[in-house]
Amino acid sequence: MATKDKTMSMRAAIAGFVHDGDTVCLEGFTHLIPTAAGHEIIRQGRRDLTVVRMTADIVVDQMLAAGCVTRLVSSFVGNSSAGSLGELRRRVESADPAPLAFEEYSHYGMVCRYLAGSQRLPFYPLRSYGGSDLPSVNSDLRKVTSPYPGPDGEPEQIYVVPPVNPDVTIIHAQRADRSGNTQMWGLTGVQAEAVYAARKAVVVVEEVVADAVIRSDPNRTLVPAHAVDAVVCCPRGAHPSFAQGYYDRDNAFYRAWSHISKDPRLLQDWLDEWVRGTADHAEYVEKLGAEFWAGLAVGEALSEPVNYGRRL
Amino acid sequence: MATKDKTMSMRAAIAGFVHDGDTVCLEGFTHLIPTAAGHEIIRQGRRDLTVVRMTADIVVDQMLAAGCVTRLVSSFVGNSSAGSLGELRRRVESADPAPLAFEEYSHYGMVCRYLAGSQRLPFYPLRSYGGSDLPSVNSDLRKVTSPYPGPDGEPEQIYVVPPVNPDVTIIHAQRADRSGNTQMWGLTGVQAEAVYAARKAVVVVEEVVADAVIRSDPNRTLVPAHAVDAVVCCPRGAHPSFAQGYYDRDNAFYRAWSHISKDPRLLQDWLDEWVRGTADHAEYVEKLGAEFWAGLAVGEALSEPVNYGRRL
Amino acid sequence: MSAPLTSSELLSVVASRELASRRKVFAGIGLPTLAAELAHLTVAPDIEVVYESGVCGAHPSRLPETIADAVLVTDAEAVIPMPMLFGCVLQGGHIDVGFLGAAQIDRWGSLNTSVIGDWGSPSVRLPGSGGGVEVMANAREVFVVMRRHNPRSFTGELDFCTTPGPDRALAEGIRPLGTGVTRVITELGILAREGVGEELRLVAVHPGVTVDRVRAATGWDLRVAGTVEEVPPPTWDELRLLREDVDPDRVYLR
Amino acid sequence: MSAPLTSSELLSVVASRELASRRKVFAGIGLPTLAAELAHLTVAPDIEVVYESGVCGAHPSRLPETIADAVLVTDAEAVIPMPMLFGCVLQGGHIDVGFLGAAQIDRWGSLNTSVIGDWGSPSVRLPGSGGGVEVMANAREVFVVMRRHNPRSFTGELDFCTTPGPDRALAEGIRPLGTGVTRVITELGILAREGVGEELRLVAVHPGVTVDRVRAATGWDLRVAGTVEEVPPPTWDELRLLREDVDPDRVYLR
Repeated sequence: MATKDKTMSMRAAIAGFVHDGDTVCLEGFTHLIPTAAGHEIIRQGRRDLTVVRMTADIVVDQMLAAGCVTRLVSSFVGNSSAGSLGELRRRVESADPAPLAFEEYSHYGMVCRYLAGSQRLPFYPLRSYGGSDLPSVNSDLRKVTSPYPGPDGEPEQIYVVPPVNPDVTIIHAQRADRSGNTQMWGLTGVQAEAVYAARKAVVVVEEVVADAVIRSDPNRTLVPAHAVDAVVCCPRGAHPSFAQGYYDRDNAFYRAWSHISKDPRLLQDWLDEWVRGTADHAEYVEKLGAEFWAGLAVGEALSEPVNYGRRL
Repeated sequence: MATKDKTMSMRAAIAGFVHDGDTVCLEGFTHLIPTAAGHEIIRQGRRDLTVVRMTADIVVDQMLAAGCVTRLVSSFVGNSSAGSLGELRRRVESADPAPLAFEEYSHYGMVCRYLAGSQRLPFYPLRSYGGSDLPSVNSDLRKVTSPYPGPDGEPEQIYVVPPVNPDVTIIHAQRADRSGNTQMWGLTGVQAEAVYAARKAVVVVEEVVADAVIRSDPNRTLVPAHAVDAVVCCPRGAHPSFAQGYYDRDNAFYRAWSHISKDPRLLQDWLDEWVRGTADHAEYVEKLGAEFWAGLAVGEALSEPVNYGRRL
Repeated sequence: MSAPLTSSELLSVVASRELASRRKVFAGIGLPTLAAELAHLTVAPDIEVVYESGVCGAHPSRLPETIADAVLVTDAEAVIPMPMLFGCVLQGGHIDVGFLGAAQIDRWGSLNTSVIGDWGSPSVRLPGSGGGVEVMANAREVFVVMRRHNPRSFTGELDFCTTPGPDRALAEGIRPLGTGVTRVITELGILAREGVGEELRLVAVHPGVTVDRVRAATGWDLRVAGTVEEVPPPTWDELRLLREDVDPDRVYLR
Repeated sequence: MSAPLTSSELLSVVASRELASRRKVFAGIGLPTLAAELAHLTVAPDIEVVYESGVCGAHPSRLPETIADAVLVTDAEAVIPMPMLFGCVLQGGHIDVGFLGAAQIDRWGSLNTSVIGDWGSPSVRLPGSGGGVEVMANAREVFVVMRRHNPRSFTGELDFCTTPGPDRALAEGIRPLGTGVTRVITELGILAREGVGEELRLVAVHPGVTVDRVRAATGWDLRVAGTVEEVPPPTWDELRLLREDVDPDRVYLR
């Protein structure tokens, strides 16, 4: 009923909701990756973070290189299909410049951790991990015996994962209203569950829109306002990832990252120039230039409207 | 890639997918109740069905009165807020004219049975039932000990429910394409999970639309074609329930049902006239008349389109 | 405005006052809706109602007749599916207050909505839990509105415990999130209970109702607060808002 | 069409043939996409591809560059969230064939995608499971495409078993849905395995490849089928479709 204005700057949101030592979840499966939020975490020099993210990719490599992260919980640590994450490999393979604690899962294991966290369950069962070496390096992968007989009439065992409840979850979305009713389309991943699993949630959006836009299509609201603590308007904040209908993926940068991240010096220079050397994401966007953004522009493919009906 | 035409008449769908002795799930939480499918089950005289439905309401009372059902799995057996289900009460209270086996759950218990069924899990945990008498009358409500310590460091127990895997799930939706990509809006309940939990699935829709309509908004597709076996076009098939944006709820009939169902003779007369006495749902709709339907007509409240984008 | 006060109006007004300072309310339709709407206009401007049908942030053009009324959906801020509603919102711990009704309540606030008589061959088959079990287990507190206050409804022993309060859950070693029933609002007055291990106590009576009358209408030896307040009757403002703004068509107030 | 046959083209064509009569395929991007698209045009007109990003029934205007490419979403029939994709579609048992790759594979078709060396201090940290563990546990069968066929990749003992085949799962008392890896397609030929308890066997070699060469390139004592077929080279039609219709921009074929 009440509409509370939760909009704030990225600087204020990171200052207010991400603290040294926190467990920070950044979600977005290739699409809508909250890169700009990661950059602001780097700018503000957070330390000792545990990062939770299914696909630890470029933004995680950057946060690692900036010294923000001591622990990583993930199910895929690679630069998409474009190559390696240089800093992550140095941290894991050589503890260079510092060791990285790593909790390894599979994708669905991570999904189930969010499901358990969001549903306040002590565990979530899944038909994975039987015979895998993962439980030998991750003692949180455990088994439960079903209280119902299995298909052969004998007791049946199944693996379970524990809940994850991040201190804060940060996601990127196409649009929200001021109070945080958040609409996403295209690949929607596990963002809603990651938000509900968290103690606090920050939603970064391409656009803050009028209440009437959101309310014209309530089924499109994947994250309701009651689960959101801050709304940050940050256009193009998912670059080099993409926002369906807003701008395309910067595949060239993904390919370039394997090269940049391979050399610690190159990587630090990149951070100095593009993250530490920019005041905020607006400056980063401007620095990339209008011509660059024109290259990622997309055309129009509008959804057909549906009728919600109105009582006559 | 391929588009398989799965459209068929309601008669063919019920004949092909509902057999005597089957476990039949009818879902739709107040909204989009597959009433017309229930009526066709009555017309075809199915026997010995187990009906699975969270809110067993008018359509279930009708199927009970027609002698189709010997077992009911449900979490709410009432005529909405409008009163009682006469036949259900006679069956349960007096075994009149025959006993009814009843498996009683709570709403979330039913939701979790669908979740377990759709995810092929041996059980699904939920924080319900502690201290309830329900486990004393439903031996499928069991407990599991979490392999992780509870908040107090001690072992933690939690209730679980078993999966439900209906022989067939029938749902009603606003629209689908010929191959079964199904779009719903408004209250969407647990229909997608009920479909995935079933061996076969029948989707009844207000409209079969062109592929291009569905494909203009793929996030609106809550049930993908790969989970659907039959598509039945049956306008106004949810009456007396409603279809958001198509027609409103017939509240007068809900109120009338308490009166009709209270008297077995009145109830059988009603079935004779409106179900057994009509060849199909089109005749039922016609019999209700144009003036009646005008009273349930709704106005327009269109969703704002979103842009999915197109590569330039 | 000179029409006589109805029982629905009285219960709605009293319930609305209890929502002061509460934020997120889980509601079925009927009196809870009226109470929440009135509270929004009076003591709890920031209140958010989540409906058991999955509607969040409703802006209905008319007063809804059911929790699934189409007017709740059109112009709403969000409509969420059942697994998310019950799993993330309710079990996830986002609800401050849930409203429940019942055929029977006991001194600990446990509820029966299943049967009168024996479960296997009941004299009356009631609708059952719906989401009641989940509301009790997961909302921070639960308000119960009972129109009829008599010894069969306020019973020493439930015919069947559909919806257990936390005391019963804890006895089985299950720890619910909330404190169970904290307020019972009836035609005679208000019973309250602060937490686990505590029985419902009579804390207030409506004007003209005696403590003895409430005790006689209660099927157990009802505890009574040191000071039993008199419930202030609905103010002119409360009644006006209820009759003119919240339910002008008298969908519920009839 | 006279350009020389590349390794990608060969593997794509061979993989596409193996999809004959298969229906629902779970695919990451790259060669599996090419194989599925080509199969659709040749041996499996009814094939349906579900992408690990959640896209079902894609109709891309261009060949996608990743499994999450925006062109897969626009005009798709459905896009489903991760819990439904992994929970209902994959674990629910809807997938006939899953495609996987790996750094190492053993004779039972178990895979390592985590590390070379010791997990705690690896010489190479690889990306890890992604959804590989789930594909192996839940797809009816799994096809593996391995460009490099040498004893370090086809190893007697995995450095780490990320993704166990059903034999390893059963040894722990966990019963997977499918049969695990049934086909391994490499630059040298095709290994096959029909079910639980069976090792991979060499069933076919590319023209000019000897059985001895494959044995020497395999890090365990490779079983060989009674009759080792020669893989028919890509036909003119297959190559034309692949080069002109499936990947005219040579996103993957370069």
